[in-house]
Amino acid sequence: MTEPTAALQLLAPDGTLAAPDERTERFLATVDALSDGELERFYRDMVVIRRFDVEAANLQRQGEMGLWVGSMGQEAAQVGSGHAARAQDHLFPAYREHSVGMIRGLDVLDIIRMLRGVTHGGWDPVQTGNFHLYTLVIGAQTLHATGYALGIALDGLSGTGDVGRDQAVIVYFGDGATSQGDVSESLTFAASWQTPEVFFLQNNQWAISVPVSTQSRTPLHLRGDGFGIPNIQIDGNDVLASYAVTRRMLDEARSGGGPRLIEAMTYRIGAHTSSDDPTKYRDDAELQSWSAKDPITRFATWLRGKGATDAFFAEVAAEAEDIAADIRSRAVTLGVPPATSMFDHVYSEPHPVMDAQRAWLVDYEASLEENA
Amino acid sequence: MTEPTAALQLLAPDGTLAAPDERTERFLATVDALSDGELERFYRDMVVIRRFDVEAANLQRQGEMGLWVGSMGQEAAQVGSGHAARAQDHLFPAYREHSVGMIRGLDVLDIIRMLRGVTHGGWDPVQTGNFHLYTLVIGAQTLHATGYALGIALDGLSGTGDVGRDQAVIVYFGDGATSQGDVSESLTFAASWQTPEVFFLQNNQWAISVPVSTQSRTPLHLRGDGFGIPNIQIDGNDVLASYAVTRRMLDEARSGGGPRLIEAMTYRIGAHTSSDDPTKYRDDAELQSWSAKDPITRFATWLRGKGATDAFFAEVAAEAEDIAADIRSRAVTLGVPPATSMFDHVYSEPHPVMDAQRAWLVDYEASLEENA
Amino acid sequence: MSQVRELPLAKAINAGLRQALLDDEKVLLMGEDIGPLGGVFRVTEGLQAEFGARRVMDTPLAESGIVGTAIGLAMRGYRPVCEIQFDGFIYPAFNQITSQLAKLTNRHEGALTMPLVIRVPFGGHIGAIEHHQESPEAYFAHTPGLRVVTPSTPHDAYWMIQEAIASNDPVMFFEPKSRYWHKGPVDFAGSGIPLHSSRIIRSGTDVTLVGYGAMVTMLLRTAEIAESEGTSIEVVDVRSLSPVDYGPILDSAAKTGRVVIAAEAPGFASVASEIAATVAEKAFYSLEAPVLRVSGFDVPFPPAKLEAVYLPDADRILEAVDRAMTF
Amino acid sequence: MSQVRELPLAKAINAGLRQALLDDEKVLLMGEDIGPLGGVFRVTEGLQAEFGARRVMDTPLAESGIVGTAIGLAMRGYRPVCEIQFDGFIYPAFNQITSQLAKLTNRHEGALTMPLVIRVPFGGHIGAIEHHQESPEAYFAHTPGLRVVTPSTPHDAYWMIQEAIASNDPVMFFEPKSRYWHKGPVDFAGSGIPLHSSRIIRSGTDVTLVGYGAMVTMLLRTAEIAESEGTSIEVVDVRSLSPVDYGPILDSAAKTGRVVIAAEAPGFASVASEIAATVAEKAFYSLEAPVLRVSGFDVPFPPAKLEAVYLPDADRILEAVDRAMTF
Ligand SMILES: Cc1ncc(C[n+]2csc(CCOP(=O)(O)OP(=O)(O)O)c2C)c(N)n1
Ligand SMILES: Cc1ncc(C[n+]2csc(CCOP(=O)(O)OP(=O)(O)O)c2C)c(N)n1
Ligand SMILES: [Mg+2]
Ligand SMILES: [Mg+2]
Repeated sequence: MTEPTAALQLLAPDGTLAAPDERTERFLATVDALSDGELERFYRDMVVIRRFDVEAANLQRQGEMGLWVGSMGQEAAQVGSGHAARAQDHLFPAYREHSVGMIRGLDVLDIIRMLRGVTHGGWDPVQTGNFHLYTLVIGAQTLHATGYALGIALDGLSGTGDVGRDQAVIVYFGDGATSQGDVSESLTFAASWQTPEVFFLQNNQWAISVPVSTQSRTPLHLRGDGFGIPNIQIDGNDVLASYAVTRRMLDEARSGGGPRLIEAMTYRIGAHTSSDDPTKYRDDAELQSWSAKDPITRFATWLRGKGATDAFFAEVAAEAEDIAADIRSRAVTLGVPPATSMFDHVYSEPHPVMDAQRAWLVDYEASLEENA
Repeated sequence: MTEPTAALQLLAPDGTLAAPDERTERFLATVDALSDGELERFYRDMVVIRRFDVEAANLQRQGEMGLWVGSMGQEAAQVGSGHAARAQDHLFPAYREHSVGMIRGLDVLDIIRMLRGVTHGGWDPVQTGNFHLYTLVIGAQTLHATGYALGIALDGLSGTGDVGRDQAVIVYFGDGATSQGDVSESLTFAASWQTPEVFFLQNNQWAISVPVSTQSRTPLHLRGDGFGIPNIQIDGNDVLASYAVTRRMLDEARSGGGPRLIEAMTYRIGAHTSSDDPTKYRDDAELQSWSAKDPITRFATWLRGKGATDAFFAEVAAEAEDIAADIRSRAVTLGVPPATSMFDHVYSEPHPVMDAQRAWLVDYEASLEENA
Repeated sequence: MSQVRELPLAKAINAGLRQALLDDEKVLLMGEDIGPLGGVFRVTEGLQAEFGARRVMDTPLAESGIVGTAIGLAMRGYRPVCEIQFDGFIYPAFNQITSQLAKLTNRHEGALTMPLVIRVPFGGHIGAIEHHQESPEAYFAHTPGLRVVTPSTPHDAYWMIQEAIASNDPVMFFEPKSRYWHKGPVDFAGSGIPLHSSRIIRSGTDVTLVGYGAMVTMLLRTAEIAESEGTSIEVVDVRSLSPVDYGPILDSAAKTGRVVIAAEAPGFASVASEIAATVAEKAFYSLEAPVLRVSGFDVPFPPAKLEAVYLPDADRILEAVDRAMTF
Repeated sequence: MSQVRELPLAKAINAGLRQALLDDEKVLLMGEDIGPLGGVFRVTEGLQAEFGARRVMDTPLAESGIVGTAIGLAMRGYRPVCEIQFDGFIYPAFNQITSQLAKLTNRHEGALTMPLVIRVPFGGHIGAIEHHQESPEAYFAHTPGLRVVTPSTPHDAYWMIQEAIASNDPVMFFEPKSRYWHKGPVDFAGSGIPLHSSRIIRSGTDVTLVGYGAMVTMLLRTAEIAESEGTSIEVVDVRSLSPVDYGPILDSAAKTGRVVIAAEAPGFASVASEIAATVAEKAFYSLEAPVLRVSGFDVPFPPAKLEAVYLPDADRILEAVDRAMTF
């Protein structure tokens, strides 16, 4: 079996950039090509989404949402890969990739709307930079992504050699998801069809209370070997590695190179969701060791080294506050959908049962009014 | 990714035994340990099952069975692995492993009974040397095998170091089955639990009309790497390799070494089933090239070289004829199960609906009698 | 000039699929062995040769993968038609069908549609082994978000498969496999038929027989026998299992006052149960006898040698007709 | 000395599981997050600590794998109890449940038994996100070879989970999750209750209300209101969905002549349809009004903010009661 190689890292926890070697140099080149503005954007997005996460958690505690699903600790994996996708790409998230949605133009209030019980998602991927809906059934989205990627190939919109036009798909899933049959089937179909697709696996070490060691005793990126899919393991708390590797793999995929698999080693700093109690299954030491590898801190250190000013950091902090405040104010005023809306989109064409049940409900509610 | 190594072969198509090298020697040692009687038994079983296959196909053509599922061409993979299993082992077949059943003590008429529409299987694995029922839903049996193997471990009946007592499981599946989610999930669970289990993949190059290249572009034994399961590819038309490798892998598994995966490269010489027409999807050249690698011919050549006499070969041929004749005579006289038997085993404990519907059917059929 | 031709049901579906492939380049066929082999029932015979392997695709062997990737293709604007090889092999795709396919339009609040058809040969009478003779339609009829239909004649099959493919909603298309080889007239000039319409295919006055798929032929045969014994039978071909077009069924019930529903599937919590419950409720005052059901027994489909006992035949349906008449 | 204690339903199941683990060393629990976490609803809390990780196992994240390997363990002589984390996540296991678990005893002609329990928290009223409030029981009730039950009280839950584990046949055990935290008396000295018995839990004379799971509480509440408005209501807790114990239901129907069935699940081709069809058939002469059904609408379970509209409540059931009374 392949000897697991160490996770690719460009930016160490202490904020120092890796020296070029045959493994890192091509990726460092991709990093060099980034403008200061783009780098600052990475930082800004990580800070904003973490602040958003805190605000949303508060809203949940205050009863404004039934559930909150946090992403704290995974900002680098998500922001790096999210920026790596080109405008024409399609992104299929699991349910934790809030920053990726934000990067693509999703109003993150839509996520709150969903977790507040107002929608089941409800955004239109065409309007959100091809950021598709969340999928809550573990792994199911990987097959959708693979079919979508096949569609791109059938349309002749990949493999033309024009990276500015060729499209690719990136699909997000977790370490626990790798055990679902659907994920293996998507690897099978993607390899068989050589789809323009990157499988982005966030190994945050846990599937709720189950450690990744229960899912697999071998590094998960090696799963790719078994299906004939080139793969690499990266430090998922290194936004530069996440960006550079995903950028390259997406371009290889869009250029007709077939699917790729990236395993981003990261950690879920918070609870699985607001309903979860991690103290029941993991110890503080583990949490501490991962906090020491925080993605934002290390990137801030590096940016400072590159000359980022206090003013810049203050600006970003202020912007994060504004966004959080804006989310709060809009969240608490979210309305309730009309009762009959539950019949409106079950089918896209007329359906007698929908019509009959909608009509019944309207009459029934009117009758309640009268009796009231 | 691992570089695919050539399939392990001990006996070449021309019947010459491989020279010892670091890959073959340990397996050649296992072969050396075989008595002439055992070797003759391998030959006998391959010949008998092929003759059985021909007889069953005739019975089907003559309308004595709705369907026949042949195993011609795969005798070496099956007979070698079947004999490799120890008495205490459990075998979970797909639906083509007739010789394995025969080796374990199954009356192969039970297979005809099933394909004639008299039963859905119906044999008791306890009475057939732990040869379990066929499973027609592709891949489903791999999970049963993995759960069964976990049960062995929980019983403390593996890993004690006594290969004469320690139990293991061998599960059979095909190249097409590797695409089913259940098969990947069984690899995941087996690796997670380190079950005493050998996954025996018969790659006969086709899934009905679909070539293995549609299922995977990479050698299928490498699937094991992705799940952390040691694996090897063997020449599946070499009964010695099939025996020696399976024997060793089963012993490693039973001794607590965890699961193993064997990919046996072979070929389905006949049609997928009697309903199939291979001329629609594969060409004669391929068939010829594989016929030249016939498992029985090469083994006969080798046995002759070791001194097997014409008398022996004549004996085996005669025995095969007798068995075929016996099967035919018993097959054509198979009865029809009583109508009410369909209610007898749906549940193992009393069930009011079964009682009511059985009673209704009895009365109803009686009333038909009267009116008749 | 007439455009009526005699075709077996399988060839009628083949012709309908071919027409759909011609009419809309977004239509794709995918499944196991549908390419060079033309499907184990030859329903897709010749289509890969004519339209190429990009539009008629042999997939890896995984039903969840077939439906799941077809969903992605539908998101991309394609109109995939998936073939499931046999009724008993649709279950691996159940999660993708119920929790994804059936819910995605709703989840998107209409921002996308799911024009996806799943073809399933179903039912018994072919003497096959386990998993090859089942009738799983109830699982899908019970699932909101799916449309479920089944034709009983070559003409209906030719038109309904095209309506199903033209629908922007997911359609489960159940093909009565025991009828695949039976010929019937197909009017190619016809203007098609609504996807969700039941039909009175034989009129009578004493008892209404309700059924779908292969059972329809059995009901017509039963009606002949009953007629010869002096009982006048009306027969309704349900055709659409979700939604059910109750109009003709209730009209007939009002007329005869006696209704017998027959289906191959196990009767418990089945489509037959739904129709029986609804007819009993809506035709409460016109019923002169309880609505009776004749179904497969509530056991796994038995070995082929017993299928004739398991499957409702004319005698069993007549027994129910007699009970309805003498109630 | 009395052995009655007040327990919430979740703790009653926990106590029943614990008793089963104590009574038979072949009993195993397996599922996602049932170990250190004790399950997302804490139903298995403390059991891994007490019985060890070999008898209370956290599995990899795959429902088909959980049920499929549990089948293998049952073949080996174990009595696995699988937890499916939420109703909406059972579909990946559907193939193993319908084509394997439900059929294996039959396929073996009784040579082996399948003592396997699948626990499924089901139903709404908890304000959760998509896939977390569904009622999939009809899929399993329609499948021959399975036994399907659901308790509505802590006492029934404590005993029925033990009966389910003691059964040598596969049992789908649906737990009304909105009742998990509600307390009720559990008589630990009781001799248990038959696994498949429905029960008249409130007697009345005008209308019979039939339901199961969390709906039972709603029916009792409805009965109180109706009583106060002068209508006398009898309430039947079905408890067993396959087989259904029709005795008490038909007795009550004969007595009141008016039957209303309520369930959270979509109504079309549901367990409610089956009960309605059978009551309408068997109680044909005693019915003074059609059997009415009040169900979840035939749409995917809506966002939490609309669950109160989607789920049948006292008002909707009363509306049906009025229709039954004034029919
Ligand atoms: C099919 C299915 N089974 C179970 C669940 C319940 N569940 C929700 S999240 C989760 C763990 C997922 O772990 P992982 O894939 O690692 O993603 P993470 O939550 O760590 O980001 C589980 C078991 C589900 N959503 N879908
Ligand atoms: C779930 C499922 N889907 C489809 C089928 C129909 N089918 C029967 S055998 C077969 C091909 C299996 O190929 P492989 O696994 O290579 O085994 P082989 O027949 O070549 O021995 C198919 C598609 C099935 N039995 N089960
Ligand atoms: Mg995780
Ligand atoms: Mg094969």
